[in-house]
Amino acid sequence: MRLQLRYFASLRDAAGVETEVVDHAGDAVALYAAVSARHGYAMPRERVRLAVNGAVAPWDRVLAEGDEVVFLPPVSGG
Amino acid sequence: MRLQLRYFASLRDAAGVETEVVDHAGDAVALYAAVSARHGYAMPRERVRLAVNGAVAPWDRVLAEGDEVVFLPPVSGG
Amino acid sequence: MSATRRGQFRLNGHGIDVAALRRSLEDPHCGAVVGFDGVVRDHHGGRAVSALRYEAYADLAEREGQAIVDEALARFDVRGIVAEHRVGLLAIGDVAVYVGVSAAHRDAAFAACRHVIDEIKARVPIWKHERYGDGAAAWIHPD
Amino acid sequence: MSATRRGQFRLNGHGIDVAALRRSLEDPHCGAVVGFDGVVRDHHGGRAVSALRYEAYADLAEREGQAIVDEALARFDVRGIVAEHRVGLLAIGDVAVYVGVSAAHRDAAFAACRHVIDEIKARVPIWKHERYGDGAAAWIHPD
Repeated sequence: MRLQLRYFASLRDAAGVETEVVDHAGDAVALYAAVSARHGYAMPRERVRLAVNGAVAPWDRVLAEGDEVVFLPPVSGG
Repeated sequence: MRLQLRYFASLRDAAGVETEVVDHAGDAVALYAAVSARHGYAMPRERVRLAVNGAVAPWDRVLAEGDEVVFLPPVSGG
Repeated sequence: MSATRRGQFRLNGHGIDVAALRRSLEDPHCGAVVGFDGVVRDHHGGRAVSALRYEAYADLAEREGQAIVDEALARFDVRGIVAEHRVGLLAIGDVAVYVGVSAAHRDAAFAACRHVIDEIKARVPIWKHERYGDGAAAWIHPD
Repeated sequence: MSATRRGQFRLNGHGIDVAALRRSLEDPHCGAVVGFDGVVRDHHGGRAVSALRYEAYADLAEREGQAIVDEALARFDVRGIVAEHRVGLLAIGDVAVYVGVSAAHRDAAFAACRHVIDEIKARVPIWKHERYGDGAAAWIHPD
């Protein structure tokens, strides 16, 4: 399925792009592993939250064609 | 000894005056009893703090000629 | 207390300028400012309040208020504390008291602000006189 | 949540007007307003900070921030909550975040204000990018 990825903060800097469209067959855990390997992320998945279509989602969320997926590194507002 | 009394809030309203000069021989406890009787105070001494010469003082504070004495009813600022 | 810490309590007879007090706390070292405004409400104990007056034993009130601020500066890891309390006639919605605290971190700022307003209410010789919609009036002397 | 309670969270790209937000909380039923300002400090973790930028995942940040405010309105006995968080480039001393809470009594106002700022810091997808006096820069991703 085709997924829209958006990147923020250190994960965007490491990716070097703000958005990507990827073709991915597995689940969100496998997607983060693939993206991490490709972009050389040092951030373990345990520190990252998943957001799908603008809402925080559990890591076992079933992804669907066209979903917008964001990996949220630890936040630092305030 | 001569003492200067100043009254505030409900104790002033009940006294009908802001200040008085009294001649008093006893301690502060006896002074409050005398003033209460004369002005018809309903407020028991246990609810009142003593201030002498602009500072809060214990009820066993020894009074001296010319002291300014104030009886502080429960405060309600804020 | 380090030389750069500062705190001030004042009685105010004309109107509390919260924005100016807030600005007086500005400090490049401070990441957190917590402010408390006590505002005159239109009711108290179920009765409609039409007017309110605060009376202070001014000398002692300023001394006691300053002592509270100084104690808080010594006890909490904060940089600045400003507090003002109105006296005289107030209208509904007027600010009766303001306490502002600046600190490097929010824990200390919240704790100190709460402490100072609690101590002001408990210790500073200021009394509230309320006039009610039905024409009655009373001095407030909490138990 | 009663119809007269109201709460709002917004991202702000140009400058937080604390006085205006404070005024928006005015309400004749409210005796207490507690405000928290988070201000850009000149240091972090022992290093001099020269510039700071906040980036947000805007859609989710506004939704999550509004959820935090709505939860606090339901949980605490308060009347109004306003919160704004800056995004973009900030200077030392700029207000990065403001949370204001009005309530009849100060207990609830303090508790709700503290809760909202804590939840904003924990949950809202906003990230801080710091540039230091020595030219280095870093995204802040707390453990």
